[in-house]
Amino acid sequence: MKMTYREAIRQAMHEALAADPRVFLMGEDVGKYGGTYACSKGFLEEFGPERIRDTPLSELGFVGAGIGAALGGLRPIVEVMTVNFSLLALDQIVNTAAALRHMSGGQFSVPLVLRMATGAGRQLAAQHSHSLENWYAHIPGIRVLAPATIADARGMLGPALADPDPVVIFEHAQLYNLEGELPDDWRCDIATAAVRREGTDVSLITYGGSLPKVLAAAGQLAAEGIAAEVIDLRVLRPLDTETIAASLRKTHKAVVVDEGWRSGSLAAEVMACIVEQCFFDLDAPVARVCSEEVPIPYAKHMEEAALPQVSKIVAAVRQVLGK
Amino acid sequence: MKMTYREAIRQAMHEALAADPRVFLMGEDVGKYGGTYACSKGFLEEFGPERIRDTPLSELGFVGAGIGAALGGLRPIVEVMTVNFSLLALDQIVNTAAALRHMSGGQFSVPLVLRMATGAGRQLAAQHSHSLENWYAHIPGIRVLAPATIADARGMLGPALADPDPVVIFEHAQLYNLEGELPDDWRCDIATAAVRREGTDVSLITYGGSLPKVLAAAGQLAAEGIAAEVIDLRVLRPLDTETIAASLRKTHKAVVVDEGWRSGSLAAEVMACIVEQCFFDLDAPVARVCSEEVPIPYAKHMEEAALPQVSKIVAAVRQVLGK
Amino acid sequence: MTVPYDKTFAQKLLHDMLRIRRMEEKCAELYGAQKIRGFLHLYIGEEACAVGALHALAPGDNIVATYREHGHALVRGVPMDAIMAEMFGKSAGCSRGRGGSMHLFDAATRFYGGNAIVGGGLPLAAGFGLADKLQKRQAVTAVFFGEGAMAEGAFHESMNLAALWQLPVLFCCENNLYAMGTALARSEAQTDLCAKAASYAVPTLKADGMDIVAVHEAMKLAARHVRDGLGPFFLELQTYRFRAHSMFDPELYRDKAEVEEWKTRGPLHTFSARLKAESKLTEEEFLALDARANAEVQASVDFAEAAPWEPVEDLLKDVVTPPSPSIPLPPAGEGSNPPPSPARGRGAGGEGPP
Amino acid sequence: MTVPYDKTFAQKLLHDMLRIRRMEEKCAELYGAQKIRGFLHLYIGEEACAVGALHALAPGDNIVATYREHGHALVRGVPMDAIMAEMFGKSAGCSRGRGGSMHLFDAATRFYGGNAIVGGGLPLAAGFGLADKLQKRQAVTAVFFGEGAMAEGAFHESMNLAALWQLPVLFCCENNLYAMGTALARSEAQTDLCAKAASYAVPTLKADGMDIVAVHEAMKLAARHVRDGLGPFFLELQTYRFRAHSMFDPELYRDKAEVEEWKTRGPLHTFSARLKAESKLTEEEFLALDARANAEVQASVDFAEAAPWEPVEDLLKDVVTPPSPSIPLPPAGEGSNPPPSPARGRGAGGEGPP
Ligand SMILES: Cc1ncc(C[n+]2csc(CCOP(=O)(O)OP(=O)(O)O)c2C)c(N)n1
Ligand SMILES: Cc1ncc(C[n+]2csc(CCOP(=O)(O)OP(=O)(O)O)c2C)c(N)n1
Ligand SMILES: [Mg+2]
Ligand SMILES: [Mg+2]
Repeated sequence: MKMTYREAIRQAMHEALAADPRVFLMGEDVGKYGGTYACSKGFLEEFGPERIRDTPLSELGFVGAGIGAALGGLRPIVEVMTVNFSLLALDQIVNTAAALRHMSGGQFSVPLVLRMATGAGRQLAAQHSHSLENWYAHIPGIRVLAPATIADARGMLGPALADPDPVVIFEHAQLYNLEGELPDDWRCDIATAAVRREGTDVSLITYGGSLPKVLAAAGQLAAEGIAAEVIDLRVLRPLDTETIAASLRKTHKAVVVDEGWRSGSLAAEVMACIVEQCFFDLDAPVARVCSEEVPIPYAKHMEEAALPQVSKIVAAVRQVLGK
Repeated sequence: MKMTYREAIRQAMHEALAADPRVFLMGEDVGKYGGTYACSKGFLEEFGPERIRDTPLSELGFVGAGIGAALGGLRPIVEVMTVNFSLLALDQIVNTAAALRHMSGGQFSVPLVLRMATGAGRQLAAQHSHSLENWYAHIPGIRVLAPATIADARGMLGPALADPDPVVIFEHAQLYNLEGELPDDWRCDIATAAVRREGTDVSLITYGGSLPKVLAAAGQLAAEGIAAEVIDLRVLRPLDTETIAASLRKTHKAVVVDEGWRSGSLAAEVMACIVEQCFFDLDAPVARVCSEEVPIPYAKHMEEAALPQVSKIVAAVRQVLGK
Repeated sequence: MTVPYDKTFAQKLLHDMLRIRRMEEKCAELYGAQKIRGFLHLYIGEEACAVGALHALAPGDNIVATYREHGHALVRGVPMDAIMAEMFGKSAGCSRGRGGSMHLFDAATRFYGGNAIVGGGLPLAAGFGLADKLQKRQAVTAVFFGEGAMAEGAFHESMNLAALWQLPVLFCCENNLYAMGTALARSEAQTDLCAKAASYAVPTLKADGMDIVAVHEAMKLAARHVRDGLGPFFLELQTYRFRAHSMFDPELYRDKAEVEEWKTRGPLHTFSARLKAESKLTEEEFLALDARANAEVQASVDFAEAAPWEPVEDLLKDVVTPPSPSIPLPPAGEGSNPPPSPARGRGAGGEGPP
Repeated sequence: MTVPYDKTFAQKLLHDMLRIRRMEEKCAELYGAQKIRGFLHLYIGEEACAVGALHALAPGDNIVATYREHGHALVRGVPMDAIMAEMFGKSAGCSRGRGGSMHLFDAATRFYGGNAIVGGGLPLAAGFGLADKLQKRQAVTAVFFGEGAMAEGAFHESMNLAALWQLPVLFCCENNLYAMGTALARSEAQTDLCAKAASYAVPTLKADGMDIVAVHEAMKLAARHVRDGLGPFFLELQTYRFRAHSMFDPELYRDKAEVEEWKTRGPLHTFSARLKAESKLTEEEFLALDARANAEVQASVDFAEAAPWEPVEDLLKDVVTPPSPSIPLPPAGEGSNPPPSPARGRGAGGEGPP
């Protein structure tokens, strides 16, 4: 069946809400407005205001309330609209949601799912274009997901809700309109990386909104006779380093593509893992294509210049391959 | 002259307050209480409540007020007590302080200095033991410092206040009681890394509260005939990769020591830089010693097990050297 | 009540409202034509607030606004050319094309944005107030925000700081009843916003935000209080946006009838009608003012169209302050004003600060 | 006012206050002996608050507290052994030695910490209220916090959420006049905390936090209101800490005379005196209660001393929930209570939930 990424998210939430009365959706404008990205359109009418709960502009408050509700026996899906606003809620995420189980000696699990849009590319400028996935991937006690395909958009929410611990789902804002075939076997795990394209010459490792760009780059490279393997991390914490290592043992070369700012990026972590686990397999330095270290500008040509692009990926691969 | 790290911080602030009426200190309990870490004891009496300004518990509010005050012509030193509480203020730091100059087209500088204690080691448990330096080092538009010596504690504040852009200073809580000689030439830059010990066999790269541990490890290794070079990053953003590369070209091996959690650590960024710039100089995979990926526990033996220790550093070096 | 202003000032107020209205109508059109991108939040319907409020301020005052700030920037004196060029993403824009609609900035008029984080400007305003107070400047910092922002912790912390330290900050809440699709009663337990603000021991005032006279008089009173060193003030302007929240908003959350009802109170036609009734405006004069506004808009579009793009090589410029003697730190002890913004186009109809 | 309780209950209240006092006096001593490390915030002087308040709650209620929570944990029914072992960092501690003084937790008594972030527990409490409301449980969530926390955005957002959604949350402010070294008047523009709370359209009540009867009666009333589904309630308990903020505090910020003045109102001796005057307590009975408290303390220290350390190999255990059938997710549709905590020592004198 053909559908958009948005529709896949919507169906996943619908299924969860219909299946389990403990599940509810809470966030700014998830109800009357229909969701900022229209992922919950019609839900208010179907499930009512108790379970499709519009919140005031109080990110710290309602994320914390989501944690409390999870402890109290519910299965909240908290939508923080975008990662940009989640900065206001980080204390609750880091100091309570992520830490609670361990610091209580294992007494409490926090079965909370936090969804947020991430990323740039829509000319929304500096304060609305963050990609802070690596901040989240740095925190022990939470699982971090980045669905990059229709299938993952459809499939990841179920296991996230079944996970007894907090799960953060990053939905790249550029993907909502992505259209594609939903495979019959869309059910998936939330533990492993996926090989999206097989290849032998170089491993391209990426996630989220950069996946389409990387696949496009791999297509271009194929035309030049370069067989790139494309790995979609899918799960940003804990990283599935085994899939990465298996690819590196085959290709011996890698380029990591990450929309986060270069310094301190998730790409750096992937590179560090490769050095630790595959150093002697490497034929060339691992390269990365990240965002330039600049608050993302509004003007289209400047925004494009700031973000990873197909051409930059292709260039990086050529350099790694010495071509 | 012998003094503590605390006293060095205190003298630096005293000098700045005495020299420039635009400078003021603001934060929770900097005044009547004398500073949580006693860094501003006596200041209230000397400089008065307007310039030694106790704030309510409102981290987002007073950090934002510091930004506004900086824009309004003052030179605020804002003390956030500890990095743990700075989570509440990140929105103002990322979305305003760091972004303002670029997104306004270069019209405004934000000459703000943010000081905060960081790190674990005092049995303060999960919510009071964070090392989130890499989060800060990820943000374009700010400079991030980590004084690890008496001299840097004394010397870094001046140039930080002279910097027209926001500067974050991480003071490791374990260092305040460190005592040592303040050299006559304590004035320093806030741009370069420092070689704290020369060596030829391996480069140990670290910063902040881990420096004493790394120096101790280097001492032990020397006894075994291993000459370790110790690099203190000092400036976490922008990284001085030249000093790192110069060392690597000499030693061809490196261990990075960082109190941050392993995944997504600053250590990963250093490793990525090494791979990018020194890959062909490397004789062995770069290793890292970080904190275990766990909310830091209270019990002393567990806390010690969670943090980088001299023994772990020594073991990592031996492994890198194949000994 | 008769309009307590002479003909010149009354017409100036009307003209400024017209300038905002015509500029934004053009923006909506240009958004459709994809000349303007990103988020675009129109102020149409709320013009009396910015015009009435900003004309009560002085050049040395500071303004902090939100992502719905085109009107504030314009009335404050940012040239329409620079605003339009900004929305086009051109380097002649008031933020060099980097900010877009949500991030208009202008050092020359002390217009400090343009903040896209709801509530994000509030702590900043407290800081400006602190700087003015410590440097003994008799300035007012006016911070504009929507009623939705009042649920944010930032509001709470900033109000308390301003009240506790008696800072010269004028809190201007533009209560347009909705935060995106969320009606006031679904976001605030206490819907009397002045009652809420009063709990910080701050004096408050409500004004009809559709009536420019009411806004201007209330703002003068509030600004006087703040400028006299009597501490912060909270002003609620009761208003309504006639358009969607942003260009993406399908407007599922409010009745057409409600919108139509509010439109009958539209600030442009009600104020012109009053002025005509008081013989302070003729239909010809109105048409002339409107024509001038339209001409300014057209000129600004032409300016923006013709303006160059920022060179891509400048991408990293001004992430940090360039180490240059051209932007020296002010010498110790002087209250520093920010340097004026770099050269940029000022087109026809650009007016100085009120 | 005569004490409106029978002798048994009155003595139980007194005994619980004594248990807290003696336990904490011992803690201070053990801190000196370096058996307890990290931060230690004593509750000495404020005992009437926790004891009076918690005895008004039911086993199904939820408690959320701060880093100054030893008393609350103890009165709620967390065994003193488990508390003491926690402070020693032993695996028999109520948080397996991982939390220490600031992070006491106990699933069995629905004691949800122990939060070292000022204001951090408030949003959580709103969430518990939401869970109880949606699952139609007639439970109360009592959240304790200091007056210093009221300046935090978290307070503002949580109060508004609770009031807006009419959640069964009882906000219990322990106003001890200082936040570390910051006096109330230097942290709040509005020092009447009930006036502040009332601005969220929440009913409020002030009570003398040095008088256990006043506390208990106020708390019963507040809990009734909340339990009856009438929405949240704000209770201010006016109290004072006799000791420093933490063991690191040099106490430069308040007069010895002020402390001494408050000590004359100490909850232990004033309540015992009243009970004696009303013939509900003899000196012998007092001494017996005190001896029992001391014995419980000594037993808990012995227990903690003897208890084993958590094995270092367990460091990473429970960072995430182990994939084990031993902690099944409750089946859909059932309001789930958290599973009881794993086996741990319960020593002499441990009492169940009140
Ligand atoms: C912290 C934060 N949360 C959410 C948003 C998304 N958002 C943008 S505007 C808006 C509504 C704000 O309403 P209000 O403050 O009343 O201002 P108005 O738009 O009505 O002028 C929301 C939810 C944001 N920009 N920042
Ligand atoms: C968010 C945050 N900021 C600062 C601190 C440091 N701190 C710990 S307790 C405290 C004072 C809190 O005072 P209050 O809320 O009145 O509670 P009390 O200690 O008086 O019981 C401060 C500033 C903290 N733990 N969390
Ligand atoms: Mg609004
Ligand atoms: Mg207090």
